Amino acid sequence: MSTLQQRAEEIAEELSYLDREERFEWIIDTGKELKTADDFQDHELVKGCQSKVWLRVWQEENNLRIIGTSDALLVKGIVSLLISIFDNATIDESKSFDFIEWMNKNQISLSMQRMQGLEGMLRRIQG
Amino acid sequence: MSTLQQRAEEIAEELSYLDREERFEWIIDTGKELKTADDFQDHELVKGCQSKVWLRVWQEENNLRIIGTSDALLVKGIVSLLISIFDNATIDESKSFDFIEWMNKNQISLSMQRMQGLEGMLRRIQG
Amino acid sequence: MKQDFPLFTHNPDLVYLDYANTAPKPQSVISAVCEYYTHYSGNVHRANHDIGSRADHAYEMARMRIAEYLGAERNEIVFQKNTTEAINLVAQSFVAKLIEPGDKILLTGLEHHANLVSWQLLAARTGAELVFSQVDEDGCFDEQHWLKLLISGVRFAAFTAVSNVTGERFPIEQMLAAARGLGVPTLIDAAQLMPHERIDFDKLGADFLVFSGHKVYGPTGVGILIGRYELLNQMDPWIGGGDMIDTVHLSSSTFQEPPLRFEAGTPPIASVIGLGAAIDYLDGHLTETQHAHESCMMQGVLNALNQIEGTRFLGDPTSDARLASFVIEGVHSADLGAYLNEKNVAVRVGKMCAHPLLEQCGIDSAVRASIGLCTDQTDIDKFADALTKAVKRLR
Amino acid sequence: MKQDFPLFTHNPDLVYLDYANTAPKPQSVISAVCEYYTHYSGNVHRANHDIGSRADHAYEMARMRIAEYLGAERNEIVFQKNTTEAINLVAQSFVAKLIEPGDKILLTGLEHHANLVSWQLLAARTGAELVFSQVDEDGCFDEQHWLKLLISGVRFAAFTAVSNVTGERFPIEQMLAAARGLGVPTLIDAAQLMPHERIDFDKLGADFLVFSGHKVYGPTGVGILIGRYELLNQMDPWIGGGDMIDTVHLSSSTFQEPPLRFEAGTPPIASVIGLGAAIDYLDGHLTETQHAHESCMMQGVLNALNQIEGTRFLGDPTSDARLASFVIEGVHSADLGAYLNEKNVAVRVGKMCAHPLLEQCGIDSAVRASIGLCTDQTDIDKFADALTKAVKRLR
Ligand SMILES: Cc1ncc(COP(=O)(O)O)c(C=O)c1O
Ligand SMILES: Cc1ncc(COP(=O)(O)O)c(C=O)c1O
Repeated sequence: MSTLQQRAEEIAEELSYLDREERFEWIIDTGKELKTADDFQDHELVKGCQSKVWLRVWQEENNLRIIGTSDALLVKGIVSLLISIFDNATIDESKSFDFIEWMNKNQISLSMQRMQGLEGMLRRIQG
Repeated sequence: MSTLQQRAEEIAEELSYLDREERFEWIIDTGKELKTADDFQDHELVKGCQSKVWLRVWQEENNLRIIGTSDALLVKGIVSLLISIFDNATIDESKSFDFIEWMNKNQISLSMQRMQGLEGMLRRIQG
Repeated sequence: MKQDFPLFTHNPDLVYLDYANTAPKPQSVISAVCEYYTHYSGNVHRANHDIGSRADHAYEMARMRIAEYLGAERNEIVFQKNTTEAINLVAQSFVAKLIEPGDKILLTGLEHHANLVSWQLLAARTGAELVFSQVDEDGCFDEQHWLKLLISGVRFAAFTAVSNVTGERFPIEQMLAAARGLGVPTLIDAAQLMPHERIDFDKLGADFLVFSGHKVYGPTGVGILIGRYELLNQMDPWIGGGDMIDTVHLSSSTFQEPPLRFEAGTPPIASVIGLGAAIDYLDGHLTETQHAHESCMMQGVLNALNQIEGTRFLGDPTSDARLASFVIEGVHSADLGAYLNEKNVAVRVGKMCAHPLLEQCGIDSAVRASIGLCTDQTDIDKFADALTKAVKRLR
Repeated sequence: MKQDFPLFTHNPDLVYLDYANTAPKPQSVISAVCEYYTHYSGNVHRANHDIGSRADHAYEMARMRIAEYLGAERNEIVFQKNTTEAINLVAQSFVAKLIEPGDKILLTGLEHHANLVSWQLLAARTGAELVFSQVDEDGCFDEQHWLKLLISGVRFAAFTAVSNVTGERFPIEQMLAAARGLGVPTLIDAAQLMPHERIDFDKLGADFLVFSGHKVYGPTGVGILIGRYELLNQMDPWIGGGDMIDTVHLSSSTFQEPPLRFEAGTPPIASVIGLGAAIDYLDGHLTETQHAHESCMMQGVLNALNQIEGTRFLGDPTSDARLASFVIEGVHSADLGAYLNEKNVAVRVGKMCAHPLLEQCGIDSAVRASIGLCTDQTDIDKFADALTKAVKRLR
């Protein structure tokens, strides 16, 4: 199974062929495609202002498992991205990965990063 | 007897021969020369911060009478100037004279004008 | 007008429809701020030298300028940090003294948090009760209900002049007349009124009026409280420190006269000076023609929105408002905002600091488009275009 | 260094010896402020579009930068209007809750009004008693007396790190250790310390520390409160409005976590961003070399004053201070200040917002010369020259 770092690099490679607008469209599509559970509980709701995000984070052996969703498409895209990168990662891997920096490097727009809730999501995932 | 306006113009004429530095020295000298009473009362003290000013303002018939002094030389100079202009003026004359504007026109420095207390002095004189 | 605003010359593609949040600044305002910092960055009220005198002079000239523009006296203008702080000052220093436990303070259901949470804090401290005029089914102010509550006996009434969510302009003239008739003192939150309308404080007859510099094309960090001098003079200071005292002893102090009494510590000098320039700019540009132009631009915004099926407005934006808040069926507001942003169209998304109102409308998050001095037809066209695309893509 | 400061390039003859009042601003600070207004003048905490996101990012980066420089956590940095407001916040939101009538708050006899009147207002509200360590006959802090009062039982201790009148630097490390030992929470007024000395909040061990942007070469309109997070988190907000709440209902609200809980309404965004740049400048220039240079310049100021017969200092300026307050026999301080100003030398005249101290010294009004980053030998020479002339002419 690939490491977190490898998965992040694969996605970065995919993104590298896209311009800013296409990246944005890519996130929308990613959001549209996200399949997830529909039995989220209240305590799985991550505090955010403009949209609702549910994240279920648990451990299997030493690995992090994540599923999640949102009522907003773009946020769903971000959740999907988080899952692609962090799901099945080891706890250590996950803790040492700087998602914000990764977004910067891959030029995912600042306002996307600053959407309320992202910090909260990362806190749920990385502790 | 000359009017307030005439007296103000005479002083302005005198000042017009002086440069900024000389004007400043002129005010010091004016302060040094001011003769005044020495029996001022507490209620004649004008609120100000850095120096003390006493003003005695009363009416004789329809004319304003003023004497005053300060513990600071420069303020004494200003008091002297006020007296030269306002003493013996009619109430109406005095009320309609804009001393601050006169100072501006005669380029008496802004910080001199803004010395705490000048507003208070003018209020005592002009009501 | 955009050429006066560096924000637009530096971001030529920007379609800024978020004036109600904070307004761009004309060059004259930025220059006034820079001029202070580059030429005479002294402190005020302690004029011992020319640098300080010039700062003091500019600071007090700005006060004078604002007083003139607003039909108030110089010593009725108090500089605070923002609208929020100004309202809190009135609550804590004026209203607190009036209140006996159980006394009522009248608000409306359309207030910005600034004019709500401040009163909640006061209520918690004093035992005052807050009463709210209801919002009718269209999301509009219910004047009859407000009058009924007013007549039923309240100690103070605070209300916005223009709602930051629905854009509705309240009938403040009538409301103030009614309150005056009953001897109820009043505060007007004019944060959203001031950028679009000239007012005369004296004629208006309010006791207190507040607004923010940053929403009237001025700098951040300064808000204005205008208060009738007679009332300001009854108020104790709320914040203690330098410049607001007359004499200080270890055990007690006596206070300066208003407005200095309420301007403790070094004030936001550069922002006040910049605000003076902003008021000059407003004075020059808030003309009849501009008013008609803004009405026309707003109509453009509404037309664009009405093109979209499933648009629902909060309140009634057809009443010559300067902003419209809305939701679009099947499109999340956050997505819509983000998509518009991607197309360089800046709008506001969220609860607009008016949670109770949004809750009542059963809406989690709305989008708000607000216009201002520089809004032009290009902005409207680009907005309409981006909106259509967004809805197609996001639904 | 003067070439970095437009105030000096525009006023080449200016001898600015009033740093302790407010400091000049380097170009980098002015540019940071202008950059915000010209390129991305959006509001913060409501990032729905790029303009807002950039503003929010810059605002929070400034917070981060200040936290790093000061050895604090990001969420321990609260932006207020100035030092004065920051002290009042601690008084009203933290200390007020601790106080039972009769409880003592320990101050010193050397406080600026900001750190005095705020406590008087609190005392009036809560029935607290203010106790003051005495000033010894040299006008110096009496540590023994302060310790005695501390041990006698106080609820809170607030003290300045450096007196704005005498320039004395208090032994704050020892004072804080003693207070911690007794479990007495503390506030340090670092308004005069920060421009001259690096500190580490975490190592220092104070509970609260405050200072002003405008005295550390930053913009007006912003002050900093640093508080231990655990204490900030216990504090109720003092000002209510937008941005500081989490959920709002008509009847009540829940509040954001610190620091946002204490930053109600639109903050002084441009000033905060400028302050970040000022901290960068300080970080780059407050070196050992600079420290030695300032000591040397200060010695120059003292030498000039000691040349004059009848000079009397307030406190003991030989203790490596950065300012000296003095009176000169037979010359009124106001005259001296005005004369120096006429020679382009800017000093402070008055009671320096420390009436009780001046009163105790039996002085109505003093002159203060204070130095800073840009003070150089030319300044000192011109000061000495103007001083000699002034005394000759005014006596
Ligand atoms: C020691 C001290 N504390 C507090 C202050 C007040 O600072 P501000 O006016 O910025 O609130 C000053 C400024 O003069 C000061 O010197
Ligand atoms: C109606 C109204 N009142 C008050 C405020 C608060 O203004 P500030 O954030 O400048 O304190 C706003 C700003 O959003 C507003 O729209």
